[in-house]
Amino acid sequence: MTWHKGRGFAAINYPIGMNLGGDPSQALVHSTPDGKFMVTLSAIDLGQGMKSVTRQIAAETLGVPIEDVYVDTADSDTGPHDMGSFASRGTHRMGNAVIAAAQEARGVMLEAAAEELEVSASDLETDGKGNIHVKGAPSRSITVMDTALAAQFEQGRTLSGRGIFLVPMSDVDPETGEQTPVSCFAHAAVVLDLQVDDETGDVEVLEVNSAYEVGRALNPKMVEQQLVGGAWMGISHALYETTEPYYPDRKHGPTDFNQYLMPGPGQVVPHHLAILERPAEGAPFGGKGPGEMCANPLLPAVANAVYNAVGVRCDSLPITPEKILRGMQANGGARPQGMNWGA
Amino acid sequence: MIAVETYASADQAATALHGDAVFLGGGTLIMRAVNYGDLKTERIVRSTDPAMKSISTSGERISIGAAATMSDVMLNPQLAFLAPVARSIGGPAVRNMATVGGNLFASHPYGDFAVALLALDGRVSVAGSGEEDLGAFLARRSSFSGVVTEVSIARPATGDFRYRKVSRIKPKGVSVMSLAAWLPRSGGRLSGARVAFGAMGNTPVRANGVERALEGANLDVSGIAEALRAVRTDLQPPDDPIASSWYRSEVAPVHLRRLLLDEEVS
Amino acid sequence: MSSVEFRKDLFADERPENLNEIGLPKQRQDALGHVTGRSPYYDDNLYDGLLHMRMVRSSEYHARIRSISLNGADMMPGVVRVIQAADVPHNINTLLSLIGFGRDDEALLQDKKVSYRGEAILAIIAETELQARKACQAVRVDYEALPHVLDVEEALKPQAPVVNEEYPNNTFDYYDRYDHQKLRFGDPHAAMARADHIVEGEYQMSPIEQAPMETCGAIAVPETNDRILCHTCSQALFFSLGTTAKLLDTPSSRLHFKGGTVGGGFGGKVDSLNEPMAVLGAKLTGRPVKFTWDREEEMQVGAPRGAERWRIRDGVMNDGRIIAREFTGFFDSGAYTRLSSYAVVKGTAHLPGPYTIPNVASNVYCVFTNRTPATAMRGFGITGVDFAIECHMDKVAETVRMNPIELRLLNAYRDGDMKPHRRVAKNTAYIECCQVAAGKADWAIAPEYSAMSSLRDGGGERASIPLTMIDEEGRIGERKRGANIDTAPSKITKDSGRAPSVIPILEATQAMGEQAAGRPQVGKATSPAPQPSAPPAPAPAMAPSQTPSPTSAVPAAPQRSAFARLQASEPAAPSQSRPVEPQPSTPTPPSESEQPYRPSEPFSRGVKRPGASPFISGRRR
Amino acid sequence: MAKVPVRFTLNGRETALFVDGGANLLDVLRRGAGDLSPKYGCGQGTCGTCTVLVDGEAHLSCLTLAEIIEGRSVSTVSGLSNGPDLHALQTCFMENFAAQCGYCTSGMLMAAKALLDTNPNPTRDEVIEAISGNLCRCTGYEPIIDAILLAAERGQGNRSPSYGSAR
Repeated sequence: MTWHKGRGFAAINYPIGMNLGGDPSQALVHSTPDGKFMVTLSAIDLGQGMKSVTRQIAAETLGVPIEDVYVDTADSDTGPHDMGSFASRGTHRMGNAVIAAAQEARGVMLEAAAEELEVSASDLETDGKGNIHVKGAPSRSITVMDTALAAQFEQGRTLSGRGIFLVPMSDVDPETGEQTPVSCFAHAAVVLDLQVDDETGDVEVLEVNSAYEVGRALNPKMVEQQLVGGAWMGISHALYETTEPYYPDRKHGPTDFNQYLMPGPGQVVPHHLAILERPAEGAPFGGKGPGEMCANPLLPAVANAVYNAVGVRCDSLPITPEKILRGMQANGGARPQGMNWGA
Repeated sequence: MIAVETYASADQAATALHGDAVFLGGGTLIMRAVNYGDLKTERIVRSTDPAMKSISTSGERISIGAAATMSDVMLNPQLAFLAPVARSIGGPAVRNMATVGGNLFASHPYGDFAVALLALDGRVSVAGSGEEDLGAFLARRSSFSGVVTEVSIARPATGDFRYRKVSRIKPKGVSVMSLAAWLPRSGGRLSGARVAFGAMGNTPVRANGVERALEGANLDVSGIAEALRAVRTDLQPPDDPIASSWYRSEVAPVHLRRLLLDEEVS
Repeated sequence: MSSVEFRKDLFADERPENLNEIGLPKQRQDALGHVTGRSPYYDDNLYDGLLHMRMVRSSEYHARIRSISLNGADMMPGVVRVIQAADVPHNINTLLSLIGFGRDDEALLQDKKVSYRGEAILAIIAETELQARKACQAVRVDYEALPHVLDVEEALKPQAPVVNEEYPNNTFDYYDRYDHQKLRFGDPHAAMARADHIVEGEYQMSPIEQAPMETCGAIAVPETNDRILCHTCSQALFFSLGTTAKLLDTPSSRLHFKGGTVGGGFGGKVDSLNEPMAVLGAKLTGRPVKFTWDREEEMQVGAPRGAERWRIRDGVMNDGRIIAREFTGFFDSGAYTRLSSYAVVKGTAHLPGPYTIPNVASNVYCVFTNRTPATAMRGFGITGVDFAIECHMDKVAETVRMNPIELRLLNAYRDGDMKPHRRVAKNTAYIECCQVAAGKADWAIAPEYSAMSSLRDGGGERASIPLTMIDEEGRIGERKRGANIDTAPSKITKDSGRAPSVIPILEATQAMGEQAAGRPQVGKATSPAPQPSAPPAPAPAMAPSQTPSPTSAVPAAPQRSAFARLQASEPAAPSQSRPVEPQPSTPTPPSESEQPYRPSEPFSRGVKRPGASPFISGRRR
Repeated sequence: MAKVPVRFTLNGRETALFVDGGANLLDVLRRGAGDLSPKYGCGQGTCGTCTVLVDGEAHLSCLTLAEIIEGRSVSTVSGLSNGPDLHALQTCFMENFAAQCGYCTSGMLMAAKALLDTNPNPTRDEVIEAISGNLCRCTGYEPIIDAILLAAERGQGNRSPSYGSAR
């Protein structure tokens, strides 16, 4: 019995935002009397971090610390319309809507502060720590809290803003497929190392090296969460998962997590990531949603590595030990393709 | 509405098990059926009999109470050779609940603990009746109604018991197959070897042809060659979501060899 | 074990780093709630007297329902209400009707025909979940089994059983015209003829479960003021609200949806099947009703990522340049459309992957089969074809004996390149990702490949739109009527060699250019001026001749009759070939920052039906 | 309706409820006792999101017949922190970004607590074994394993000084 090592490469790009547009997102921002900001959305946090990333976006745009911002989601009575969390549209669409709402609120805040400081609003800037001051003269300042109190109780202003972001819906040419599908592209490339048991077809993934380009990592820890977890899912898709193991036959569909296979905590693969950031025009602070694309390159990388290891092209997913074993038998045994590509 | 009856002794519970009532052990099988509306009865019977949790040695055999959990097995020094088997059942929470008795009723592809018991000449004690061979018991388990109180097994000499569970998911996953072998030797040659498989049939099963082929054989590559051939005809594994019958048959000799020769895997 | 590095050195001049909050590893707003078990998921709302709903589901792949007998289920202990198809006020919908795409094709509850195993027939509401389950088991449905089809290509055959009456050809109708989505760019047929190698492959993506740890569900509660409050784990709150309003024929102002904290979705919580049923239950009983899937339903009745079958055929030169690529794709939509029609369009725009290939064509079919409808999942519309493309790239590399990464870099798209959906690429970073990943893994690539850049050597000739061969093959219903038409975009087969096209060739009648649309567009790019650099860019592999191949315009007799009939009934169809001017390089359009989105402007609302389709570039045929 | 009385200790507090015959502990904790921290993931014993401690041992509450809890002690995540002071596992899960959607977190924390209570200095493999019955679909497990190891390193009995700041 031999474990044959194999190495595979794959690289992809991924369209960000709902195809063809027509998917508005709205946001509302308003201040409490003491200058804390509530962001009200109907967007959904599935774990991807919608609440957290919009909080950072709102804080950055308002010019206040994130501690002074809270994101409330989702209540159809209070949160204005949003299409939903799918198609990698959340960060892009909702992020832009939050920027628009926060910009409007910031504009009012600076006007209120200007009235208190008796200067022009255009001469003011925020320090990101809860203060507003005259550009170049930090001592001529007022806190956001005092600004809000003044706006609320003396000036009769609401420190609030509304934002919407819409990519107008577009059509597709039936004859050529010409269309304006998406807003920007994220990118990824992975090198995956694995080994294959030539007697059973079992695969053990050994290591992943990757490069992911995400526009801008709005929150690097949350990007890392998505990429690491998404890559795990990609490996899982490649080697294990299916609701119909005998597709297109529907027999023996799994009905629980013992039958529906996903790699366990004993199969965690060391994953060395490089994160690249090429900000996208029109995206919030350049950020592209990394949550969907992260799994994609792992699937073909596994398939290519299996071929490299034992000379079996598994062109149908999942790449089960059975498919590999059948392939090796058809080839008269494992046919290692050689480790020609480093490692 | 489901009614639960609790009895202090196994005998009382057995008496109460009339009609369509079911006996609840650790709950991992019955409660799943309850949750999914699959339980065909409205009466659940259970027992708190402490005797059903005892583990005791007498002579060459060990008795394990049917209510002993997998965790109980893992913690008992007399059962050190079974600890790896118990550890292969579920995750820690399942092992704190699942019982030795319940494992005898776990349907394909579960029941890996019973595979080990089967290889170790397991005998089942049923409340109100005597001892019975585990293999025969497994064959009639679907129509069994009663309370299993304990399972007794042979105590293997050091190194004579082997067990492997082949699973795609680590460390906890369902069996592609599980294999257990009790390999007593006499003068260096195998004598009275017992080999059992899990997930290779509707119940844990012994591989009779393999056992015959091992009789008098040396535990080396040439000595087991015939047994590896025999395993293909011994078993008729099913298709399921984990693996096909073809695949299971194809790799059974590989895993049997690895078991018998104690080969390292990765 | 793992590690993360940020390559701040790359694209540094495009990325100001003077921000206060953005780019910092701030704690998640929801972290404390998660670790204390207090994050409020939809099911964490307690109501006295909560009722539980369960479904009676089809045991058949495909069957007519002769009769449904409650068999005393409605009188069983704890049962409060039975809901049948007739109780659903507007019992027909398609998810994307909210954006005007596709026709209503799916009932919330079926009482006439079931088209997949697990399809909902009726619902029972009881005091406990167990009572509801037991009552469901008592119901008897008398089925008349119908032939069923499970394979996407079998479903395209004329004799295949009709899965979905709204789409009797077993394919989604694209633009009231075709049974598939087309992509046509250049002339792959002619290019294949002069390629050194033809590399073919077929790839099969499996159906996959989203498997969020929290199953789909909703709790609906009668609220004050004659409204219904619905706690939901929907991924799309207003999608679910709108769908509920439509199915229940209820003003949306009567609905109050709350959610936002969801235990994973991955695409599996868009379909909005639980919300309308729970709300209907609350309306009919006047009590709080919970409708949650158990794990078994989540796995086998909840829509999976649909299976996809892809065929790729490449024309490759000895030096590794891919000069033509064709796709034939089949999305297994299951019994109803849900979102698969959209995935096909999205997937089409993605072709041919992150590569600049001068001749690309695809036919992609959204196919109905007698299985659980498919829906969105992480990477929707892209994951399957990326698997196909990237496996195929390795086959191409092997064919021309190239380092697989170098092959990809040679063909990589760059800023300024024209994509086959006729928008210029910008903000690309594919080359850099390949280089960095190779470097991390010590996978050697030659210096000229390490020196490549997404910023350089794109555009120019690579930005031009080639003369494009188009066709009218695959009209809606053609296959059903027995026309024997290959599903692939061109007729080159391994066996017949490079046979001439058997379909009439029409040509694009006008220049393509998004600026002509007269409204702001997404995906707009400036055409960067190519900069001198070393190494030189791979020569753009454009067709040597810009005239259509004369052989390819010959119509073939066998297919002609069916085709001609269709053509006659289709007033918008051009009836003869016309030469067309190839599109020159696109002029530099205004950048996005100069033309911000103007949401207040009205926008075009989908394809007008019936008749000619409006052209996205703003011109009509 | 057959209701059965059950008395037990929940996070140190005496609790008494009437439960439906055949009810599982998960439903009883959530809808009876109002402790919403354990989650429903499958009702099959295959996902671990409902993991609680019964007399200090990890149990799957969805497969636990509520009536057998009579007289026993149940611990959930709701009782993990000492008032506002988080358990080391909780702070380490936060610091390590070991939760995304958060739905598996309660079960993971209790599985980890069962481990650290009996084995304060586990190896990586022991941590993996301890959470092997608990599924996570978001993280790929590594941040969770690291968080548990970090909590062990810090001494699992230590409590963080504050309730955890927003940063």
